[in-house]
Amino acid sequence: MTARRVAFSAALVVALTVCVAFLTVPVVAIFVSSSPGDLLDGLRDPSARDALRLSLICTSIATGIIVLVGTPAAWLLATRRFRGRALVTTLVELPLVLPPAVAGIGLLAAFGPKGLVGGALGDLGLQPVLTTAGVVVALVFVAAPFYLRQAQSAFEAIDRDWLDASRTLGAGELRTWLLIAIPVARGGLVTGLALAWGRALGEFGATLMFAGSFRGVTQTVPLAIYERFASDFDGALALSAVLVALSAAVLLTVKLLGSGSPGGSENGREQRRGPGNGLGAGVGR
Amino acid sequence: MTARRVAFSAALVVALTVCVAFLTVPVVAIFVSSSPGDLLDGLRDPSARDALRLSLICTSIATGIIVLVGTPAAWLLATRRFRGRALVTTLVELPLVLPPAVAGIGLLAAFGPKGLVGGALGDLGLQPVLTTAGVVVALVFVAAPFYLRQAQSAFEAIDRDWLDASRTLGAGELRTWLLIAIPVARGGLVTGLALAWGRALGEFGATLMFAGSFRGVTQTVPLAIYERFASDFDGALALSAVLVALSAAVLLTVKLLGSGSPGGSENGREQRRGPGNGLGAGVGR
Amino acid sequence: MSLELEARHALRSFTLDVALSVAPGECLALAGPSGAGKSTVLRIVAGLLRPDAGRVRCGDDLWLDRERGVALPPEQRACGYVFQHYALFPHLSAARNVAYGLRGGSRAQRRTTAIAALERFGIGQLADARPRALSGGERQRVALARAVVRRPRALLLDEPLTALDATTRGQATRALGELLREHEVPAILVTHDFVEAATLGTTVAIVDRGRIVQRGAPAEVAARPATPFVADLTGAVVLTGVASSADHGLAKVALDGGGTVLSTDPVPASGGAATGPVPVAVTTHPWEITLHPVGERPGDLVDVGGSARNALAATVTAITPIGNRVRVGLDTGQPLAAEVTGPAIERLGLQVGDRVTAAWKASATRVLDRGGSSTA
Amino acid sequence: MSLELEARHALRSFTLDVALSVAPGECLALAGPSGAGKSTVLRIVAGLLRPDAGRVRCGDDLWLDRERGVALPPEQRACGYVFQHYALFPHLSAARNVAYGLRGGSRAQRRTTAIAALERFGIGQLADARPRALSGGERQRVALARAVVRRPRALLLDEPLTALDATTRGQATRALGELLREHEVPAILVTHDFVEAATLGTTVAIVDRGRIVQRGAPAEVAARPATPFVADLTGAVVLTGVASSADHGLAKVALDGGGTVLSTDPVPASGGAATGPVPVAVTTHPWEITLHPVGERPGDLVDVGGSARNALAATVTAITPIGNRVRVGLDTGQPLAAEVTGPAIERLGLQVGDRVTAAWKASATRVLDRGGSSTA
Repeated sequence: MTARRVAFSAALVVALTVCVAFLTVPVVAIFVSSSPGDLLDGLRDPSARDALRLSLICTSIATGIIVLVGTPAAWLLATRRFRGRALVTTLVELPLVLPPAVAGIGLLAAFGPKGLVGGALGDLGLQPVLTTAGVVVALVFVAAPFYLRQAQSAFEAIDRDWLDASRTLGAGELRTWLLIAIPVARGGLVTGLALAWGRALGEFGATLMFAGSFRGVTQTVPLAIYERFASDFDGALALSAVLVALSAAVLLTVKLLGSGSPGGSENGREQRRGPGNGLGAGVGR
Repeated sequence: MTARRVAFSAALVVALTVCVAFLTVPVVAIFVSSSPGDLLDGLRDPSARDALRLSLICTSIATGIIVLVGTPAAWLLATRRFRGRALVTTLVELPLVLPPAVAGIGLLAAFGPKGLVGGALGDLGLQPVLTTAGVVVALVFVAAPFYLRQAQSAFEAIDRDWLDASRTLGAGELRTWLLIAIPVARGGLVTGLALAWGRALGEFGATLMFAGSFRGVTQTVPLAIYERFASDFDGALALSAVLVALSAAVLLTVKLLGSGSPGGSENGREQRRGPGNGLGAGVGR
Repeated sequence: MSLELEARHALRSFTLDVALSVAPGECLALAGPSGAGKSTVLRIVAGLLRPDAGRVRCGDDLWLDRERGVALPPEQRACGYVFQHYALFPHLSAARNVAYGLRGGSRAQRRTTAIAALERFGIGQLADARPRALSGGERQRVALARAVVRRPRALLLDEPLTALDATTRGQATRALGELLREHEVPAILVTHDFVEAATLGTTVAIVDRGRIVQRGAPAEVAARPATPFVADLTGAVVLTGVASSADHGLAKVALDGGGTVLSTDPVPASGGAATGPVPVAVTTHPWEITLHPVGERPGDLVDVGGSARNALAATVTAITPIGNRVRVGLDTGQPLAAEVTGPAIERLGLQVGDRVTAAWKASATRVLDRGGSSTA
Repeated sequence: MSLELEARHALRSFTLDVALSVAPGECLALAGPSGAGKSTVLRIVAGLLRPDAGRVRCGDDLWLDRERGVALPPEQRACGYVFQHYALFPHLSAARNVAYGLRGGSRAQRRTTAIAALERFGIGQLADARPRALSGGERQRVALARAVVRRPRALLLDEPLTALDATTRGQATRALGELLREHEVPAILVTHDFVEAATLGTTVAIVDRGRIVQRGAPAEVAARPATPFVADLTGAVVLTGVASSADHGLAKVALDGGGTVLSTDPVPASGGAATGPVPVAVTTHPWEITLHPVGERPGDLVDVGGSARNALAATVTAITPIGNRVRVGLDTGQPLAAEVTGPAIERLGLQVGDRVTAAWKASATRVLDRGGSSTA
């Protein structure tokens, strides 16, 4: 009886050790495989700097667009009941599970020169393919669902009584949204922002296919890593190390915000059970 | 006053319409850009079939490994309190936010011929780079965190009273795990499986860099799409359409399971508030 | 300035259908079980819910008229609403919570007004505390201050005491009572607890499945419940049976589990028919019932006439001391409870499983039509 | 076969420290507020929690001894545990829930045994229903059947009635009472409700912050509460003050909010010192207090000596009818409540805000050391 209990516990420990080792070794390897000096040298390369600058600019513009348009859209999805709402939510979430290569093909089929609306865009003088604007389009497409989903959940988790109280105290819907809903949902919104930013920063497949990999124009950091992994492995390692650090920062932001209280718990009701851990709240809720 | 309310509502509707249109058009374009006949022709191509077969085999093997090792590991993370548990959880989640290109570099730095443990593997005659085994390694690395995270949450959401009741009724920990914990957490486990399967199926960047793109050996569907998007756009569209359909199936599975009751709610306590919607539970919780 | 409401609204399993009018300075307490639709009434008055049909009028102002298409949004109705869990904004201090409803004047002026309001409730020193740092009683007072500082035209209180633990409830009740006496506006209070309704309400209305089944002064409702439902809510015991006429104008009720009781109430006229058997509920209070050894009072009915008494054979199922009284659970075919004194239990040597006779006066017995309307 | 427990365990804000012994057929009811550590006691007995120090022994078997390193896992202790929310396995039918604890025999035999157990609780027809299809009362009976079908060596019940609504609670109480009488094993029941503890327990132990502050027969605990905490839990009113000796062996207590009362209890000996002022709590029951117009009984103390009476000037803060009695809230510097009859209120013409004199007998006044131990 006791032997069986020990064997079971040992099996659990072995399984977890295997998981942790396998998932950690590649990340560790990035930092171990080259000296700090090599890493810094890799970053001094002008094309590496171009890629970093372009990545930061495109990612910032893309998340800016996402927040500006996505926040009101998420508020509407969270608070209004209308026909087809479930369908709209599903459509908005589809890019979350869409493979990046498919996203690239889809963007080409839609906005490419011969695409569904690409012709009309071309007539207007707008042609995003192989341009910096195309990078932003690709990033918005893959990252927007992360923010929308998270913002919708954060707004839905707000205790309705707070919104109702605001209304009975003389505030209209806009005022209630600005003064109550957004401050209360702040944690969830920032989490969504971090996730969208992280996803956009790491975007590879869709950008490669839709915008190409032209240095200084469309070559973001992941594309630069890809371009040089065969020829200049140390340079690729250096850029990878930067992205690992940024990814870890996103993960920690999400975990710290997520472990704070969700919108509904301070109002004297029973605390939500289940994992207090943030990535859960983060990635999808 | 009323004018302001109307303007606010109109702004919300415009924002949501822009979001939905932008996120839906690329998916629609994949199906609209070529006739059903073209799609079927594209799939008859032998190299497309090789890619589909390889994708299904590699994805199945990878998710099989993930479930076998990940389920006990997640149970341990969910039920035992130990020093460094938060660190382990974070390490296991890091690949969730790691860009695919960085994952590819990391895998090369770890398991490549000159990698951290690659030399030792080579001495044993194991060399995953540019082989089918390499594809599986890449898929497990990127997809495992989705299952682990979800399984851990599902196990954590189980009402502890059920596990305690099982123990007081004479069942040991292994028996409790098999007869109570796994059946009760079934919905969450299947959700995690679907997410990991979907992520593995769409994997592009890490596979491209770690395993290459050799027809019949390492060229999965996303890689085949990338190879032919410039030369044979219709063929790429056909394969993309298949992946869109499979992604949508994953999304719907997750949503349907997620909208069922979570582990803790049937026991007479207050129902969890917030979105009943499944992807939330799905992607990260 | 009185508040008038008339509304019909389909809820999940029944339709809310109420009409009520509350005068300035009056506090109408809506009492009923949870899920009876009480809170829905408040939400309709405040404008948070638009009913399927109805009208709401406050003094001369029309707030809602579905027929004429009038429906003021909540922000234009000026109701002071106290939510069940107070709904204090978690990201604002107590003073900013109170100031939230104020308009006009500088920010400093609004803060001064808010702090003055908090001081009136004795918590001026907590002006800069966040809600999560406050105790339940303090939160309630902030919520009250926030609701009244705008000088609302009606006060709506949703279970204002439920979220408090027993120790702070007494003080909170007093604060609430003073508030209601001071503000000469119509007030509606919702509670599931009859004692709470009786304490705070000048009038009590009992709500069951979306309808007001009885309305009156608290003591009157407790003394003469109109339906078995009301009796149950106010703490009486209820037996069911079939009534027919007996001598001396008494009603004779054959109980469903066996046994017969008399009442000085007349037989309810069921649907206009005269004296046929009518299904009824018989209610009395546990403290009206005395217990006697079997044989001391043989048979079912004793002394019919002058001081008519009811007597039922019963088995003791439970003996529970409550303070200086003892509640005795009885099985007479239907469950019954009696409240007697400790010495009485000792004298009878009463134990669970004993057979006893339960007796009470016919004049302390109400007969209620099981359909619902009062006959008393 | 009696159950003996002795345990110390650090909880969040205090340390649980209990020793108790329950004989076969005895039901010990642990009553106290939520968070007092009552459930922790059950978890230690069942083996679900390993205390910092302690021993658990059931008959001749040692279940736990931290000093000797003995700690049987829960699956080897054979306790029948009924969880507060019943913890029925949601994916198994009622019969399979009950059969889960059975070992040996074929699957069909185990099912037969399980169904027989369900039938004993009157729900044999629900054998194939999933828990979510059952009502609260039915769930409780499945949980009871599951706990007793394995013939446990001890029964542990965690708030077995709290999850039920008022209407099914009576029946459920009866089912539980029968179960406890039939199974001749030690039972421990946990509840926050004193009335429930008194109904179901053969002995009651009052738990406060991890310690048993009083233990005895239910009626005895209610009549002679050992501490203000116990008095509060059983429904008495409590005033605080400082006691010193008076003539005739009485204790004279100067109340904190002003006023003085006498008690036939002696002054508690605080820490061995003799007659210095001792901080105490004074308790009596609301029904001991009578109300009189101011002036009818002038001054604070009347008739000291033979039939010593206490009298305090008070302001009426609330008047609440409860059935045939009326509870009057009073402010005497400290809050107080009296229970009087409706006619008494009418005779006095009593209204909120009136000044009255509240009087009660010195012999109905308990004086309790505010430290905690009884002096009675």
